[in-house]
Amino acid sequence: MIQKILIANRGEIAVRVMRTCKEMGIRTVAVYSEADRTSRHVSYADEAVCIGLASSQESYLNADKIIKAAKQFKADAIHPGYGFLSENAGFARRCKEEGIIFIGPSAESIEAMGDKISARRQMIKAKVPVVPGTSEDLKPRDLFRVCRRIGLPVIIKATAGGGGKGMRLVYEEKQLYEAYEAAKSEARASFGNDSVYIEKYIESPHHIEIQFLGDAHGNVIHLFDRECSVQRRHQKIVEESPSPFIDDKTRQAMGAIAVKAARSIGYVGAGTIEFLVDGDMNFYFLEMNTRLQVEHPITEEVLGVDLVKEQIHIANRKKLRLRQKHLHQRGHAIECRICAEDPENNFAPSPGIIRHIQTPEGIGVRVDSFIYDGYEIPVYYDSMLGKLIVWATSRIYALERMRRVLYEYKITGVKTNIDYLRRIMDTRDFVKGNYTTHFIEDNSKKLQESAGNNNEIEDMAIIAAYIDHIVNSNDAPSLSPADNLPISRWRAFGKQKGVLRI
Amino acid sequence: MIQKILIANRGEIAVRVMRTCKEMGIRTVAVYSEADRTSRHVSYADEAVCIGLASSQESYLNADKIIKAAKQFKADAIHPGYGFLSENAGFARRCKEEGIIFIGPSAESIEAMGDKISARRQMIKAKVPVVPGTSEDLKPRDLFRVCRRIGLPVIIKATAGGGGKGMRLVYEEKQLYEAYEAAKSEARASFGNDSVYIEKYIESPHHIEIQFLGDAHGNVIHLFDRECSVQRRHQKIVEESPSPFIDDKTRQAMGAIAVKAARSIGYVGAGTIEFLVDGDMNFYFLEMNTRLQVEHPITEEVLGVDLVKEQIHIANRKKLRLRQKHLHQRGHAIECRICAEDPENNFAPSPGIIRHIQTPEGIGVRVDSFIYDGYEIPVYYDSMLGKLIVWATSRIYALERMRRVLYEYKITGVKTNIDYLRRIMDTRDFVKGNYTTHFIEDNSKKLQESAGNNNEIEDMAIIAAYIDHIVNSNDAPSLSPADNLPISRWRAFGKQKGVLRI
Amino acid sequence: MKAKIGNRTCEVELISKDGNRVEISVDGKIYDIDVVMSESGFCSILHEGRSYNAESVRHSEGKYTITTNFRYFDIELSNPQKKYIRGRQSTPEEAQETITSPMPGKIIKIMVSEGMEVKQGDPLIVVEAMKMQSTYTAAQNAIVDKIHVEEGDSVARDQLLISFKTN
Amino acid sequence: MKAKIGNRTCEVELISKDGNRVEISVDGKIYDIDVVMSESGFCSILHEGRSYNAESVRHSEGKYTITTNFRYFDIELSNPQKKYIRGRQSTPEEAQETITSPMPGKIIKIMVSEGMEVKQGDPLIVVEAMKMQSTYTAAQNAIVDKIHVEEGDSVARDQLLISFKTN
Repeated sequence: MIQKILIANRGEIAVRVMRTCKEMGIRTVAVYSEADRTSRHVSYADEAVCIGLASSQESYLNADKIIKAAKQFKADAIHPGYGFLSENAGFARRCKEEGIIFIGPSAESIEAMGDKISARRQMIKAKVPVVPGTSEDLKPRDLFRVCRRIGLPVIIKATAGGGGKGMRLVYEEKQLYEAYEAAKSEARASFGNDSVYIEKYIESPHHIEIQFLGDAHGNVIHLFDRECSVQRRHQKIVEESPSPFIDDKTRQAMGAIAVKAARSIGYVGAGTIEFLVDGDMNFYFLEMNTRLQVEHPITEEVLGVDLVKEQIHIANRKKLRLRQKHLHQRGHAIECRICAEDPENNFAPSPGIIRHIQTPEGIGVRVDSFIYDGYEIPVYYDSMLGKLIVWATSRIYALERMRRVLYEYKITGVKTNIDYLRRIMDTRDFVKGNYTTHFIEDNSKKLQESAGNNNEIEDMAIIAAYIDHIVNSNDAPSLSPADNLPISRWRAFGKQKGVLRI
Repeated sequence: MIQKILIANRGEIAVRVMRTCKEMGIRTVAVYSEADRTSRHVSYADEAVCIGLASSQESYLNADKIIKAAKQFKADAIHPGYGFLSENAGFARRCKEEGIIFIGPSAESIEAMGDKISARRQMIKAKVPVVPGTSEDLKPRDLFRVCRRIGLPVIIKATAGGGGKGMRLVYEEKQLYEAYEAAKSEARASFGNDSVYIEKYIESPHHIEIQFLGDAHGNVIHLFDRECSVQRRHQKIVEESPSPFIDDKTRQAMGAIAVKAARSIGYVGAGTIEFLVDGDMNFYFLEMNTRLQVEHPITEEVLGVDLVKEQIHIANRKKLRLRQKHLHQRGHAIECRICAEDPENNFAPSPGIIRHIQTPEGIGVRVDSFIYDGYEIPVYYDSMLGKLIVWATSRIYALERMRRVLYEYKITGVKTNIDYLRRIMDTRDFVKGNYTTHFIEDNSKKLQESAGNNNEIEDMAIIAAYIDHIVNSNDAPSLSPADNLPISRWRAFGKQKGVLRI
Repeated sequence: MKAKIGNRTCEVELISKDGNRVEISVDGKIYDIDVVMSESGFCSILHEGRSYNAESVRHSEGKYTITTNFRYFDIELSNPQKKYIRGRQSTPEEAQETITSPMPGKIIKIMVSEGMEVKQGDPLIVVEAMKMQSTYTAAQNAIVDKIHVEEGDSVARDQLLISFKTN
Repeated sequence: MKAKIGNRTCEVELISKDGNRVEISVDGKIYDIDVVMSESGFCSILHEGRSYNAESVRHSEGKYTITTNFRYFDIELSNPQKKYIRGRQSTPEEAQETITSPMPGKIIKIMVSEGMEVKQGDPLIVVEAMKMQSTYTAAQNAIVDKIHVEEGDSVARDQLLISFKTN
């Protein structure tokens, strides 16, 4: 039985893993870079050790130092979180060699799924649907046959390609041959190699993923779907479960396929299969993530399961205690990623010192964050401050709740994307649950509009600044009430009536 | 349809009601006393109005001023929360006369249940079990017959009694007559009236209550049980759902009885029946609370229902949308009441200024509070700062989670009962779920013990104070780094090595 | 300097500091620790790899309330030399000469009047806070010098309520 | 005094104060409001019964960031007379003569050297923060006077990076 876990990560996910460890009575060891001494995962852990410089290469990606720390503190397991070394087969193998339990799948599973081409091959073998097409050089004689098999629209791509060169999108069969020739000649010109292949073009895809768990005894279950189509530059921003798009038949079929896929590689641990889903609910394997996902909490909320607890349970080589037939999605969950960035300034990161946080509370809200009042966000790592998750009995109630908790979440000192997220919650396509991965692009203009000019709110902001100035600035008449709190200084100030000028 | 609600309350319950209103798009009006201008319910509301002096009599209990505020702000409904005017039949009637919806049952229902004797009579009529006994003068000839009917032990009480005078507890039949005579003579001496009555004595009672909802169309459902036996001086401290004591058959029977009781008085709204349950799971009506309870969130967590939303739904004269057959308890919830009090000093209240709050986060935790950094707790109202609620798949996991979130909840500036609550979570009888209303009394000694002397932790506390002193006191060498934050002053201070004396 | 914590008094001294790394001696025991703190009073200490947290609240000079895991500590720091220089200050021995309110509240009842002789244990004044009443009694025999509040008054923390002359 | 918010400049003045009740004029419009605030920067304003909240963060003197419901406002308060008394200070018009880092970050690349002539729009320096790189360009034609940082340096918010002479 695992007694002590080293968490080879930082930020919200390190704290999230430690929370479950604390509940289970498992001791925790934090590792931190020199830039992270004041990070919350250090103070949350039972023990902590500095493993190097701020740069991730020198610390969170340095397997040697992490293994050394695990041995020094006698941790019997390492939880890698997500990112950093979580999908590094070499690190998983190294842990095994050193006799430390890696809380994740085997090095072989990570390797099999780490490379897109090998993963596709593996999935075809396991009869998991992949985006239809060929991967070899397409001969003219095969062109029409293949195209008819996979169905229009198709995309013709240069085998040696990249950057859109030698690429043609074909909607009508009569354009097919011309496009093929054009792609070939462009490929020849660009890469000196005119071989091309053909693939089905998914027009308005949804990005929907299935969570699954496998144990060391060959049992695999799926934990249903997460809709992750709200993305900006391939970064997920908002996720929800269940997907408002797919029907129950598709959901069950995707779950069954995910179980088959995981079983085909003898997967042990928590994993996710990402699918592209087209407008007709045809779904195609995209990739497998062999780790916990950022958005795992929405699955936890809908199923009432603690995925980290299950990961540790599996790592102890116990049998799965959840049964597929007992798992049902209840209600609806939405997650928003809270980032220190400025949506009005092209999402530039906004590091700095967190002055004050007012955390949302009450029914149906969960916050997974690692920030605290006075924390200085380091410039070396990504800008996610945490995640805001709501649960409610229905999608519409979850949406209403998310608006309410975004309203309650106040973070001062750094700019955040909270107002931008609120606008997503008000955007028609999102409200109707009718959106694809093009959502952010399609609504970019509306999402950039701020709440509109309301002179009264602007005036109130000016008044708030002005009063703070009166109470706190050195220019203001000297006041010294007993406790020297702003409220007391404010009360003490100018008790008389009459015109005052500062 | 209700568009605007005035919340005739303060503190956490006012904020809790407003949260649901905000989600539903219903505008809110706060009323506040002069002592509550800085209270969070004022800033949370869309509109707010001062209704009088700090004393509750002059503000939160003043029906005239509240009705006037509702009219001034054109609120079409009033939510009374709990306490204050929530069980005041006159206020409910007044609202009706003024054309304002009172979010609660009718004045008649409140009246019927407001008086213990009338409530008992009503319940007997409805065939709801009450504590067996007589309420008329007991004649010697009936003594043994009655006693045999209700079963030993019994308690003989003076009809005119109080303060334990004229009261006798009887465990064996052979003591019965002697005790009867003694009680009578004591009653005669104390009250000049020797009439006595007899009641079954419930030895180790559990305090278990059933939540129910009734609509204006005659539909009534129950929402299962809450175990509330952890009480100090009749004040609930910790509640959980489901009760770890009763079996499912008893739970169903209690639920059915609660529905019968509510139906018998045509109850409309949310209510609770409190039962005394003996060691053999016999249950007896204690009283009906015709309002939302402090501990309602544990029911919400276990059933996935927003009770305030259902209250408003019912107040709109809609039919219940929950069906008894679809309601099932899922997992387990525990609530702890967080109070500003000093357990080491006989629970003396500890008002003052909240310096800093670190709110627990992560999976399965809900905080319903109204405090914020810098808030000064007024001395006029009760000491509850909020409630900490956890949910998990099982009771043991919920308990582990409660320990974790009590650890995470840091409130500085005032003393709180957080450490005391943590000790309850570690007390054997609580852990085993084997406790009655005598729990606090039976474990009082253990609950008063602090974590034990750990010199290292004490030294760390000294060091923390000492370093704060170095960084912030005027005695310390003058330092002025650019940003003047403690961390910068600390870094700037004494970069050299060597002995320093402050 | 001197630190008072509960009934314990000890000597605390900073020996060296290099960045966050400090050596501090508490009653001769030397701690080699790594310390950081935030503006909100949060303090993180690493000692031999173990992580300790403390939240500190600063009251008047030298007085602190420190919260660690589930425990509150009232700590008083003082510098003996300093005190000497400043001359006569109120010390614990003199504290008996006044009664101050330990918390904000309301004066419910005053049982004494100015000039009255009181005996140790006599009830003097009742203060209510948060619906609970506390009665303060005389710590020693004394004569009431001055009563600084009236029934019904609201009082702040540490506000002077009654002062005495000793006889 | 003067308040600058976005492109708007206005005159704000406290007319009267009685407890929390104040009259404030913003560009001649008089607000009769009830205001309280907390130490953490939270400010509650009641205006004609409506409840407004603002969280304020004070930067250097007179500069504020105010957060209301979902909106950030950068506000600058200034007192014209005062400025005169203090004499010459850096004003917006002079700001072009230096480049400062708008946020903490790391210097990735410096494209210019001291004494070099740059034209409006020329890239000057690349700063990385949180895995995103920003390139700063010249706002006008100028000569690089001094470069205050080196590639690889970590820089603080508002740290001076490059100063110019105008030609």
